[in-house]
Amino acid sequence: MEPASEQLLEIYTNMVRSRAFEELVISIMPKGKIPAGWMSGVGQEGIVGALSGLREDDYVTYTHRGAYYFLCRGSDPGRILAELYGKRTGYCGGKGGRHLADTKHRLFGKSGTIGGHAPIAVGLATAVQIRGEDSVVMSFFGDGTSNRGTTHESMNLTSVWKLPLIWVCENNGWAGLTPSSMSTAYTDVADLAEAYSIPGRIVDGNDVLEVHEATREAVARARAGAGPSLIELKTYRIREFAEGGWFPTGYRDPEEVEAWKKRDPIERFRAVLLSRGVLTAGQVEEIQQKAVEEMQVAQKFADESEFPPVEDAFTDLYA
Amino acid sequence: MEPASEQLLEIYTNMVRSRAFEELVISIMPKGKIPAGWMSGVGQEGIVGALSGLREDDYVTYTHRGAYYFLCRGSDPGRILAELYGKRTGYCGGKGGRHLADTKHRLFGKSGTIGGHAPIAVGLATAVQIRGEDSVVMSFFGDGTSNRGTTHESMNLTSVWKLPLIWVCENNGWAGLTPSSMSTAYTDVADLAEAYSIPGRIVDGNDVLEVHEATREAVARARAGAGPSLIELKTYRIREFAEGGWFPTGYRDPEEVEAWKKRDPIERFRAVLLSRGVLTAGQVEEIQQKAVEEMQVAQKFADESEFPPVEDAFTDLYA
Amino acid sequence: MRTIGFMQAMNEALQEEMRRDPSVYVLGLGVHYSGTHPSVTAGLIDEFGAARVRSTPVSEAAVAGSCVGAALAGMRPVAQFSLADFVFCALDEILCKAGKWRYTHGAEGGMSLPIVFLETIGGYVSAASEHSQSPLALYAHAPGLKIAVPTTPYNAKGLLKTAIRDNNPVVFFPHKRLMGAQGPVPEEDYTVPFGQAEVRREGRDVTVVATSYMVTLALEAASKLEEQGVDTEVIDPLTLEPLDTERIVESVRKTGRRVVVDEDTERCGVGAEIGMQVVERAFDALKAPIQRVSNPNLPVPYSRPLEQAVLPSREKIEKAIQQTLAA
Amino acid sequence: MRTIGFMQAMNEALQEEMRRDPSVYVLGLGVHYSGTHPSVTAGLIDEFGAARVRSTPVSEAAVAGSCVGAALAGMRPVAQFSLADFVFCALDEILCKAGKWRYTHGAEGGMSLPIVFLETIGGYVSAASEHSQSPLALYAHAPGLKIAVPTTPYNAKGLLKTAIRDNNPVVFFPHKRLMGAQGPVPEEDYTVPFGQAEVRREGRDVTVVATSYMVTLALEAASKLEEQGVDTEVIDPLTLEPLDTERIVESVRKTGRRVVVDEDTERCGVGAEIGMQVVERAFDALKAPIQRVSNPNLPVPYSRPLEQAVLPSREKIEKAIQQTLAA
Ligand SMILES: Cc1ncc(C[n+]2csc(CCOP(=O)(O)OP(=O)(O)O)c2C)c(N)n1
Ligand SMILES: Cc1ncc(C[n+]2csc(CCOP(=O)(O)OP(=O)(O)O)c2C)c(N)n1
Ligand SMILES: [Mg+2]
Ligand SMILES: [Mg+2]
Repeated sequence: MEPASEQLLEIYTNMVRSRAFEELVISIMPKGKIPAGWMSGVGQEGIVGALSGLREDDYVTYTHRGAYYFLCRGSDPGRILAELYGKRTGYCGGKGGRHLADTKHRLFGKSGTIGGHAPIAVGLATAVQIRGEDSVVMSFFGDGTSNRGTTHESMNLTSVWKLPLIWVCENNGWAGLTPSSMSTAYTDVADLAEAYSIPGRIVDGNDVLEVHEATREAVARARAGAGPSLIELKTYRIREFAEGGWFPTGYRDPEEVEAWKKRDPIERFRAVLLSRGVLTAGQVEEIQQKAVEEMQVAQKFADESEFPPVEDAFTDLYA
Repeated sequence: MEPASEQLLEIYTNMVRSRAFEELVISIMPKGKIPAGWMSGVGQEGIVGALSGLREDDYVTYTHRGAYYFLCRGSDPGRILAELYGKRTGYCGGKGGRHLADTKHRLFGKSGTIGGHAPIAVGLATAVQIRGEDSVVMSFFGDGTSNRGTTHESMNLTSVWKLPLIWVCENNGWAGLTPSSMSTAYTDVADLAEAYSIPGRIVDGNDVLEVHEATREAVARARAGAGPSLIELKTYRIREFAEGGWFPTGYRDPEEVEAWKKRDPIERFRAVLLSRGVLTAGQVEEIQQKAVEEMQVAQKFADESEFPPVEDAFTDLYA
Repeated sequence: MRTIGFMQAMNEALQEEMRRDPSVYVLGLGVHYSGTHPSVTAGLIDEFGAARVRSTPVSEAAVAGSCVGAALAGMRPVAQFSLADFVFCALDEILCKAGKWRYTHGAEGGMSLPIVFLETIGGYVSAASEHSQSPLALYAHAPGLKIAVPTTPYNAKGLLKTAIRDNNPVVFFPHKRLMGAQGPVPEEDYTVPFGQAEVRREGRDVTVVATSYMVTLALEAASKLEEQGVDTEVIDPLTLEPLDTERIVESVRKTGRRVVVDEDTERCGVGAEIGMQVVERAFDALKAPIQRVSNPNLPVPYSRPLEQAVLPSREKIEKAIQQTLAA
Repeated sequence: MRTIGFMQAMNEALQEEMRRDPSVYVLGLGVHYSGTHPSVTAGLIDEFGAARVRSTPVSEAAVAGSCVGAALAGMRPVAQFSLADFVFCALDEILCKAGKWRYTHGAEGGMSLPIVFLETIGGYVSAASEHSQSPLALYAHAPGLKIAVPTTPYNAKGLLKTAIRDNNPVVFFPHKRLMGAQGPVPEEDYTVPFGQAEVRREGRDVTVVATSYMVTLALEAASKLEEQGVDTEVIDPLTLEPLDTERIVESVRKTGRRVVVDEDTERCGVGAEIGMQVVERAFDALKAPIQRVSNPNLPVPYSRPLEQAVLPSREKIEKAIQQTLAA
């Protein structure tokens, strides 16, 4: 089932907003206002298709890369950026930085160790199951993260307990400097699904509609109490591992990067929507314009926010 | 290829010796001479078939259960028992206890955490590979241990690095009080082999010849540099989780236990050997007798050995 | 008052808190067991069912981390790990996630992490180096975790209830050698507060601070020394975070001499911390250097005589007390 | 003498030891990198090939545990983990296997475990709670591990060579803020011994013991206080196990006053241990209570002003020195 036009537009808009946020961060980075790095999600905005099938009362655990999770769930880019600046108005009051959270939107925080969020996702789903609710948990992870033992322990547990959880692998072929071929015995992370006796599916991660359709099915399954699934999105990170200049470059074949740039998920989706008449050239312009404006407002908010007072360092350890 | 008669007899003898050792420990246990528990391998002696294909310069990592690894590799049961008593003549000078080692026979010690030996096996195989030797590593693990993240990280690594390692799963269907069905998403641990792109095979773990044949193939493969494999032995532990009385009983269906007793690997192999004329009734008697005598000697040795002097507590931390 | 066992006391705490609050659930290896063998979780499954009494695979990291997730979603998980030794496989989850999550991410929205991690500690049972650890300092060193170390059936039950009701992660450490203890425990609901040390024995001459099974040994030493006219005060902190430094300092101000007994390895141990806190706050009152009785930085060996040589004993505590008195 | 960077010093140590001894190999995330970006392992793969320079998956536990296995089989692995924060995923392997294996199992056969674990520590770079830890005490508390904490390119190279040649597991902790340091390093082969503290500044009034980047801050504080006529001795232990207690005690006997600076969380930290050792051995020489400057048991926050509030600073060290002088 195709999403309705309205939802298609929402998906497109969130992709554009995600990209606009990335471009904002990239433009700010040289100014030194973001003291640590940022892991850019440029090129992986197909992920929006997975997020768009979720309800407000669903939970999401997410990776170190990109802001799409936040923007799709309703977070304010101004507060995200303020957090990256270390300002008091940020979602973590400046304490978390790029290990962002937005508690109200059930985005509880990034794990500093990759693979650390997998058990947390299991716990969220356990809570849902014990209470007999029909929320689901969507847990994103990278191909590199699939090599962590916690990923496996957690997948096994979700299957044994039939938890309402959708594992979504963002397979961009690289973990830092390391190509999958150097680190990973399975070509497709979806192969793990079979091992853990759950449905697995591989989709073109840069085809947002395919992503949406596959995850929608998995969400429905989980919501109905039929247990977890694993969806693997084949995608690519266009930027370097991290923004901020502290990481080596030049380890990838530039042709590989160029080839993937041609498969830009936003451009592809735009072409589809234009050809189907869901979107007009004017709307394209307008959506882009609004996204840029939103990010300008965000930047102003972050710039004008105050740093936290020193006393804040001594609060919030215990509830 | 069938093993030669001589090797068949050796396998049979080692199975009988393993059982005799277990019976010795069981008989001693109530006397309180073994201060901690012992995990009995009664019923799992089919494992001898895997061990019998190895060379002296191969490495073995092993589980918390059974003494077959030691007896097949040439360890002295007296020194094993002395270690269980905490005597100075034990293989670890009384410091290791049931976390036994026998360095000379390349049995470097049991990990106290199950799954802890899997990365160690990877390291042994890495050493072999770097030096360009043709030793192999055989790494045993239980079905419960297959749920540990380290097992997965290690299997992935052996596959990616094409290490000379044979994973042997002793699937006895239980991890302590917990049946596999309650803890494990895969019915067959061998399913993991496919996920990690290595050959996997399921064998009747109580058919020692089948075990031998399957592992021999995998050893040959590893020795030739063709990489790791996974062999799953379907077997059963006849005794309770541990000897020593500190563990609950009565959680298994007695009929299940009885059914497996009928599939005793030693009896089955004996019948085969007798019917093939490789073994005579007289030899059966003699092998049994010798094993019992060997264990009596072992007991005497352990009984008569001294406890370590207090000073020993303060040695051996650093090399 | 009736007398019950240590494990039953813990079992009752779990049962009563699960009745009181539907968000409490337990998980761990073999917790589905419902037979008569004594166990902390025995029989819970009969009353609360498999949804709230969840038997887990041997996956300590996933189990510990799942508690963080469940707590974030409003549950109160109690994870039973049996030995603390096994939890080394889950330290990223406990030290870096449970302990730090609220501080790092929880500035708004009332985030709380009400989790109890049950980890049995201790040697003296010939279980060798990987089944005999008492890693109290490892957890005490990490921010954001509360630490309860029960010593009697009474305080085991009361502290466990407090732990379950606390909105923060609590690591709860029963000791192998105390699990068989019997003691008076009221039938009615009660709790034992965190951060209030118990004076297990009053005395004038020397203060001994001891935790867990070390309290038993310290009391034995104190009795022995009484025969020689030495009057020992024995303080049992019950929780290491929060730590009742005030009570300890008060005692040292009275006696001027202090011994701290800790089964854990000495270097950077709880003994060092309690010692330094006394130095920082009652330096002027100290008449002699503080003595530590602890494992001299060795793995715990298996063989009985070796284990005795490494771990604290009544005799070693006596000797330390005599030394501090002689100084 | 030529001047080189801290990372290059480490890189040279690896290169020279790999040339010297074919059993040395390195493994870790991204160690196959051979470009010009500064890195501890850059370019090694060009000389030694992929068999001895092994890029690993993100599988810290398997990587750390594999070092134990390889060492048992006679190799000398050097595992590069980048941040110490990531190694919480492998603590069972390092604390319970590497640290205890020889003691538990190695009574015969000459078992040794020559392993180096490289773990970068430290805050002061706005990396937030899970990328800023300095878990020195966590390792110091565990038996069987040696601990090297380099502070200059010179001692980084020399200590790393000693670590690689040592027959025991060594945890080697460079600091993020020292990685960019430049300093004189000889061309010829040399080592820096374990267990010998360096007196980084001689002084009569007060002894400051500091490790890692804290030495830099302590030296700054000492310079500042010199203007006020305070003569500070700054001792850099270089290794925490073995620890040169003698040198520290000797200094305290001279000055009678001591401050210990430690970036790690304070409770059960290295500061507590060094403090207690001084109390135990030089109680009579102490003219004032020992002062600790360390993280007051909080996760490291991201935002600069908050991070400054939590971590030691030059100003806090100055204040502590002044306080101990005033006491
Ligand atoms: C346990 C752990 N090890 C290493 C790191 C450092 N690290 C951060 S992201 C990353 C690569 C992750 O690769 P992948 O999961 O494929 O995500 P991607 O960056 O490709 O989106 C690594 C190694 C970490 N954060 N945690
Ligand atoms: C990390 C860890 N968790 C728990 C334990 C306790 N434990 C010892 S053996 C065992 C069951 C193992 O099951 P399996 O691997 O199937 O081996 P089996 O006992 O059936 O031979 C458990 C849970 C342990 N030793 N280590
Ligand atoms: Mg990736
Ligand atoms: Mg089993």
